[in-house]
Amino acid sequence: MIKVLLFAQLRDDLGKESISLEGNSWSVAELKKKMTADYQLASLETVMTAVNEEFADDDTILSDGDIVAFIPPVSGG
Amino acid sequence: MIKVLLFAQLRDDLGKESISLEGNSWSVAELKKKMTADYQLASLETVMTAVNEEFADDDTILSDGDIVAFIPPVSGG
Amino acid sequence: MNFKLSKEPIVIQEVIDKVVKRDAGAVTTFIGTVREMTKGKKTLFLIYEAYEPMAIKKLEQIGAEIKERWPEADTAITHRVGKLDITDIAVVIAVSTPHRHDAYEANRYAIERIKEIVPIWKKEHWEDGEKWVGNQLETVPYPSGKPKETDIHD
Amino acid sequence: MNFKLSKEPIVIQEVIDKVVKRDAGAVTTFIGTVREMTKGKKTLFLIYEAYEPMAIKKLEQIGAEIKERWPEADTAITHRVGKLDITDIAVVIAVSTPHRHDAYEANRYAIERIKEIVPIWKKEHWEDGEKWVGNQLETVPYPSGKPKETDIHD
Repeated sequence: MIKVLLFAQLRDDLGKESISLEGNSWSVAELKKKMTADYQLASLETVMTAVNEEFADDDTILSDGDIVAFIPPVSGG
Repeated sequence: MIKVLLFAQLRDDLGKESISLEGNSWSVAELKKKMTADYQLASLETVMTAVNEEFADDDTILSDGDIVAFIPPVSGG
Repeated sequence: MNFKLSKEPIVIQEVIDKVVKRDAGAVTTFIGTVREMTKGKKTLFLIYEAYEPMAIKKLEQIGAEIKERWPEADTAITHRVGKLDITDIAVVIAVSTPHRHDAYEANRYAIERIKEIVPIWKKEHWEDGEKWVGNQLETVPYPSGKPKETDIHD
Repeated sequence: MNFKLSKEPIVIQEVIDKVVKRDAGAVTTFIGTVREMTKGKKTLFLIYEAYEPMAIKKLEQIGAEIKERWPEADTAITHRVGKLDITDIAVVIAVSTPHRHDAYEANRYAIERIKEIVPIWKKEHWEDGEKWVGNQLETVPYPSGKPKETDIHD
């Protein structure tokens, strides 16, 4: 099980704060592709990804129990 | 009459905060020279001068009623 | 607790107190406040949202990066979350150093890094609508999926 | 009263409050504190002395210079006079601007100008003596009798 956290526009678009998925050895890129298709999301191209609270590349392989967060361009400060 | 204000090391050296002098059409340079001689001061070369609260050159001519201040290198901030 | 998020109004003095020390001659602070007009558009209020545990980690990382570049610097950062009105404080960054040059440079480094790597987002509310600012065109996209190495290490 | 001298401890928030406004998104402050160690020598306390009316005029001049360079900037400066202990605040400079870049630049301009043209002097008291800092060798002499034009206008 992988938990995906959503923030900002993505959270508004999906109407939820997180999604749990049964996934196995997906890359971040594969997860993004699946999410884009399943939820009719606009492109996730400009969205960064964090795995377990650290930024991760698109080719990072996910494991059971990982917490993934999609991070739209940040605007704090 | 010209009033000369003293600060920092100069105030400590002369033991007073100000000096009044009868002077007429002196330049700042002449005033400095006279002060150096009269009070056995160390050189006033590194000291800036203000006349009536504005910085003034050594060739500024002083008038009766002027308030002159000798301004050692500043160290505020 | 030099790096934190706050649901309550930020007290500037409390952030400064964390970095004052006997060997610091200079403290700089940056205070980001909610500005009313941006490009001719009037903001009514803002909502700040954060991925909280990661945001705190990233603020701590910025503190560590500053320590590496300016070993004598101490840093404290508090970022507000929730609803903010005009002139409310969104962020306070305090940096102390022995000499002033470093206090300015390190403080500036901190705000630039916050805008690059800390997962906090603001939603602007105007009279005629609302929008997550990160989705506006003037923001930088990250096509590789994470910030460039040069962003992090340079 | 954005530019003043104070015989009492400076309250940072009061200086900041003078420059906060609805169109300012950024406020920077510089806080100069009394450092204990300078070049291996331990300071016990300091005395700041000012030529008060001229010092206030020169602080106001710095504010005007900033306004000329950064028309949207607002500036407030309070400088302490009298006896200060270690970590006491000697000066607070607050600058607000719509955007952060200018707030850092203008603030830094202010402290550099204070150290050039404002008639305030500090006397350091160490365990083995005391000295007016302006008389130390590391200070800049002004052989022409007044600050260079480039100091004032550049």
